Amino acid sequence: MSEHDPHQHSNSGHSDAGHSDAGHGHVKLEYQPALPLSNGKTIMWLFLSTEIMFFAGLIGTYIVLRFGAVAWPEPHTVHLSEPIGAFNTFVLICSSVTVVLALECARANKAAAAKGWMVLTFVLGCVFLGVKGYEYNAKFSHGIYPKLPRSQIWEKAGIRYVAAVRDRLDQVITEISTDLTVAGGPKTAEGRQQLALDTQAAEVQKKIAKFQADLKQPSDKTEGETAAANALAAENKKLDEIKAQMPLTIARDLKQRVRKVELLSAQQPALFASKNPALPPPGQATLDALAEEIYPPHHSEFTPEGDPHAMKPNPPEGINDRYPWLKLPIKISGGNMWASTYFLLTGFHALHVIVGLIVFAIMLTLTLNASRAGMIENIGLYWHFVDLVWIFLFPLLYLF
Amino acid sequence: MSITAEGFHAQEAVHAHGHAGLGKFIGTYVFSRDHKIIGIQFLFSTLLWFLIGGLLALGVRWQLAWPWSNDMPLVSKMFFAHTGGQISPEFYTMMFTMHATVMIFFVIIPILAGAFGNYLIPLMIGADDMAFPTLNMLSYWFMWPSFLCIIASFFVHGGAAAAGWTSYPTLAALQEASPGGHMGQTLWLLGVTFAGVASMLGSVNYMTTIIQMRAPGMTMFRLPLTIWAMFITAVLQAFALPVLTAAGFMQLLDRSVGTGFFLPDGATANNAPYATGGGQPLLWQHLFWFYSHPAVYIMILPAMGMVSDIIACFARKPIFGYKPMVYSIAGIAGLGFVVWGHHMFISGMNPYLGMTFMVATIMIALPSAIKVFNWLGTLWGGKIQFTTAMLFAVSFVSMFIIGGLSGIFMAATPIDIFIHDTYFIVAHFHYVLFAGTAMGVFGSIYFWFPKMFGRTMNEFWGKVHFLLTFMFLNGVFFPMHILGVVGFPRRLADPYQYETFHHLLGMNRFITYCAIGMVCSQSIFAINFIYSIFFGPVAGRNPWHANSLEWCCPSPPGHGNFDFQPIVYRGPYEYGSPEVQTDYYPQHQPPPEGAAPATERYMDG
Amino acid sequence: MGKFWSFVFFLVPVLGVGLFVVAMNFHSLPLLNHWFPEDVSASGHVIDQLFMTILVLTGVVFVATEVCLAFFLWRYDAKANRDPVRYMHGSHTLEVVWTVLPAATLFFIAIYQMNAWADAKIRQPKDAGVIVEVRGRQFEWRFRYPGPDGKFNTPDDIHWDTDLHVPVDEEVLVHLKSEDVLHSFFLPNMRVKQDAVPGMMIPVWFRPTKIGSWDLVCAELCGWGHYKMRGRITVQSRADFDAWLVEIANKQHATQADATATADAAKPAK
Amino acid sequence: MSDHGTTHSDTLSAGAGAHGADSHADHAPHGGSIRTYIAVFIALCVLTSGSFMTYTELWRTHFSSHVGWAFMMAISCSKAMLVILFFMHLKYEANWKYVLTIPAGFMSVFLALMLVPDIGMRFWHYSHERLEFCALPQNTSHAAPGHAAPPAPTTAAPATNPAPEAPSEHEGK
Repeated sequence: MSEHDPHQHSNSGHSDAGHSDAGHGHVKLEYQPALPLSNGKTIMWLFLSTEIMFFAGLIGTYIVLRFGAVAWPEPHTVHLSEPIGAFNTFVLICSSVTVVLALECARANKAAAAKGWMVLTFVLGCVFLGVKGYEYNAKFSHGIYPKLPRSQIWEKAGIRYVAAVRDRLDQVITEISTDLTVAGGPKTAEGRQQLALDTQAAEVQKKIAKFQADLKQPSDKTEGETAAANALAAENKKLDEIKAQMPLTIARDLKQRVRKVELLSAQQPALFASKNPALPPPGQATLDALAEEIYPPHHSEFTPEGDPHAMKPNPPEGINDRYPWLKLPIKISGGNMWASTYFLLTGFHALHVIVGLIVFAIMLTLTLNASRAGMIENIGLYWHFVDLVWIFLFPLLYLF
Repeated sequence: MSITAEGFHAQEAVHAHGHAGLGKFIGTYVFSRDHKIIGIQFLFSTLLWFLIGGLLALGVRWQLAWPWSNDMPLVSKMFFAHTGGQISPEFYTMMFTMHATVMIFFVIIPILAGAFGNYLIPLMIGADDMAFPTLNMLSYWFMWPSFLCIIASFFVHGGAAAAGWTSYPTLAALQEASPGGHMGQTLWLLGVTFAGVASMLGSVNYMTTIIQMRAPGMTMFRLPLTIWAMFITAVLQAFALPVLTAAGFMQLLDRSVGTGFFLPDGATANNAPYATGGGQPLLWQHLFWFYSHPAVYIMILPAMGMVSDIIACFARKPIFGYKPMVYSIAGIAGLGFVVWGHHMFISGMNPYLGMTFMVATIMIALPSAIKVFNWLGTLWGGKIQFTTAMLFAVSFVSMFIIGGLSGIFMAATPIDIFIHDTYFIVAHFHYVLFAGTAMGVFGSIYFWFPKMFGRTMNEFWGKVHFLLTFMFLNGVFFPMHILGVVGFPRRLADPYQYETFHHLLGMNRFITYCAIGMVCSQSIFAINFIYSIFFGPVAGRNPWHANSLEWCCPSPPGHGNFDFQPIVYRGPYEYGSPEVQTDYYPQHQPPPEGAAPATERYMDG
Repeated sequence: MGKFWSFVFFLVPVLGVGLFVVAMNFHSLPLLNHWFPEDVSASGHVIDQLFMTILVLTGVVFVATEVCLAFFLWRYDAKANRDPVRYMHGSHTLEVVWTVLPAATLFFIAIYQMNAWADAKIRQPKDAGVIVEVRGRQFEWRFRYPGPDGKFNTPDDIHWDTDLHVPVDEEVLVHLKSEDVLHSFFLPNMRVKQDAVPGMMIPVWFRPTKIGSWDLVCAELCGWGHYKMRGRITVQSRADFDAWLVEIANKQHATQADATATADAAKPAK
Repeated sequence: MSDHGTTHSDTLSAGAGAHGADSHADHAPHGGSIRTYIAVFIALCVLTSGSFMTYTELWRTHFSSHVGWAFMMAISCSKAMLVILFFMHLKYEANWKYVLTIPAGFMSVFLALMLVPDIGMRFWHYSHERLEFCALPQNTSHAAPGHAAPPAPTTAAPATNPAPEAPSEHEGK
């Protein structure tokens, strides 16, 4: 909404007693003196107060949900990096300074300098978004995002969690197997990759067969044989490489995992026999072990007596890290609520940044002399507000 | 005071002069930046939606009078052939959901703030237009995606939203929970969000205009009460609406992305996978009512302001207690922010919180009472002219008394335990919103019609319209109090299967007959309205001999509104002033030479 | 015409009060039985009396203001009224009077009913004769009694649906829950209403005083089948109630045994 | 509008008339100097690193998390004030700033506060079924007497009705 403002401002700024276009009324009206502000600045401040309420709704929601929740994930469990957050804070603060300097230059009618500061602001905004995108990617790649149907992140490992994991595995197996047999070629990327690799593998195998046949031929044991043997070894290696890439292998691995889960169910009948309340409750330890195998928590507990550097630099890999495409349900206490609020707050903040950048981009096409100072001031107010929101979001999301 | 007869066509002539062609027409009447055109666009759009909302209400009433009947005239065969002519329970829930949505978000709020706000604010404060005409145009055109979403939702798979206009999760947030829960509910949320953005754009613009663009001499305490009400309404919207927008986005994300703000762990419906949200269904109710309670004042404050103007004008007497009126509007707005919890007394909210909300809620009756007493004070000792506009305005007062008093029952928490979600509450808010606001709006249409179109509406048919509407609306809504006392629940497609409510069918039929009568009698209004635009008697600048600034410009006002620089010398309610010969004393009329400066007179000295 | 219109407005208080008076009288036709449903609970009369108190208070204000309005319209009709307009802008005294008086009354009303609210929602009874878990789901009511051990979530829990049985003259404590969407547990005859919220356990209590069977209504929109989410409450003597409980417990054990047998039979086949 | 700089007495806020007319004649640059901005910038950076300190082990070994929260919020508020006062020039504005910012600030805090007793403390009222789904409460000591503390979920058997393998069993009709 804010981007209307600069356009409006030109004809309804402080010289707005009447509208400048010619056909507009016969009389140029005068008005009662009111606030010592241009209309543009007035409406910008009013708009910002609505924005305050908007973010109050969002941040208020975060606060009450967070403190009303029984559990909340540690930042490292959800791959949240405080230094990156702090860096982004720094970037936004810098951009706040540059935009205010652009305003000062414009007021002093130094258009070139103003333009320079404005470019810098724009670049800083882009850096902020870039870092944000990097952070998002870190979450997405670990399967941390809200997802429909609502089964991505689980509060805790329970029987329903196991059921969800099994459902997902079944689904993956069905997907892959139907994909491979379906007429008209596979539908998913994995399927297509599989098909391509299959064809490749078949060709390589043909070659190998040929080499093997060649080797069996009685011939002068000369360089040719050694070359063929070398070539065979090379082709065999290639085949192994292809096989290593093959989703089928993964599917096989998957089936082993499924079998593992089923084995678990055989060992721990109580785990799955929820209907019989007479049985003792399922061993939480077993369930936790399973959950950890899929997605090991990235501990970052600081304890007064413990060594702070004990934080594992390379956290253990789980199934989800090794095969991210599996998208198995993962266990993070309070994780879904965390992901919901994190993406909501940072997402809306990023949207505001994007809107600001669009306006900056438009401003960059103009000559930023004293006549545009009001315009720069308004977009600056908006930009400072965006900065302000981040000032609260950073500690709330990263450090609490 | 020169009264020139300048008709509706004069304005057209001005615009048509030298610019024939479609482009000019679109620029002038479609994508117009002129606040008057935008106001009239809002008026036409909302009146059209009023019709749609009314017909939806008739459908609801039909089901309650003749449950599962398959012989609705015309409609059965046209729309319900697939169910054998019956209204299906799914469709019933959609009907009342959409009735409320349409009436609230597309009729009452835009007709007050959009139509009258746009039309009257610049005229009454002496400005040539809004502070930001383009923004103003956008606020109208932002309504269109919203209109389209709501219209489209009737035709998508599963039908329109069917979770009530309150859209409570988990019913609204779980896609599987209701038949309209797929696309319809999503469209509903989008529609409401767009309407919210439109209102928000409008409200910041109104505030800026009122603060910055008043005519010389027009101090804040010389503003007509209409403008005060519009101003406070804009404040309410600006502060409350963003919270609903935020909540709306959250519900949208819950539905489409899989976040869990309003979904507790383990929630499920209709074979859906378990939700793993960790959220709170009650959170939505808090955020929703944080907007929607102030919104009920958004839905009535402008009507209160306009009614004050009409009553003062036709009682030919200054408004009684101008400042208390202003303070009570502000008081309603202020208290309106701290009472939202009274919608949630039995929702499972912390009962201690319920107690604080009860006290605040009961106290909000106070400013409303002050307003009613002041209106009565205005009537007292006047010279009352029974024009159609006045009749509607007086009926607003009369009906608002009922709506206000029945609110006290709901505010009392123990009583609310019994009457919550019964027809008592239906009666209450229809008395406030239909019998109150809608009657105020009708009165305002009759009152400002000459200014909008340069012609007056037919008074005789106006009075017939008033009498029928007044009778029928009381026939519809008053018996609902009794239904509520029996405990008759709202939103039930077939309440008669309960032993307790079995005998209430007769009264419901009576209500439905009255409702049919009420809808039919609006055709008188429609014909009168359209006929008068083209053939009504031409009105002068000031047909009602009113004081405020809009009556000193031509009817309809040209581009730029004023053909002279208005300067304001006094408040807008100087009727019957001894200073002048006429019984009115327009705000812009300079005081006679040598006259003593006007002083305000009070009963007590 | 002024007289006519004042008469129209005069009809509002007359007919309004008339309708309430007719409805209040249990035996007056045609509004037979159009008042509160029969109160069969120990505390329902509190709500009824509060309602009547407020009805009288608001009724007086209603009649007074509406009659004033009609009278002013009658008296100050421009056509008939020869007196000059009273040119005045208000009265500070009156403003103060009609601010302070309603404020005091309203504040009194607010304080007056706090106790009733606390009794209904805050002061949970300690001596509950029976505790029952009520769960709403689309579109039926389910009930669970704790069984002989007096604890929920144990094997001897007794399940039942649609018809809630409770003993007479004993405090009934309901643990209200919902499985899917919002529902509302509404007993018109006990003056009890409480929303059931998924994820929450909300206590509700009442003490029935009369043996019989009444409606249990879902009062919060819960989907397309909201209208058919109908339940009953059956109030029995303690002896009947205990007998009934034993009976359904036995029935349930029999079915459970069957089910276990079937499940066992099915397992090897798998 | 600023042409009318001499008579400001009639404004929305009664107090707005109090400021000197001359200080706002025209859009004279009433912001701070470049030096002020640099000073504010440095202050902001220092404050940010201050709140970032809570992340270090040194802080965590010495202070409880509650102290850290209070500290960070205090820092955030100071940073916000710096930005509002200097970058958004509110320090140099007339009294309208109070009319506009205080209600918005108040309402936003009020909204969050009113949600606390209901949503922020809601796990007191969790149903058994819900506790089954959520992780262990971190500190049950929050539960006040009079409110049922949530039962430890692990001690109870899973609910009788829901079965993971067959959610369809849940279906009503």
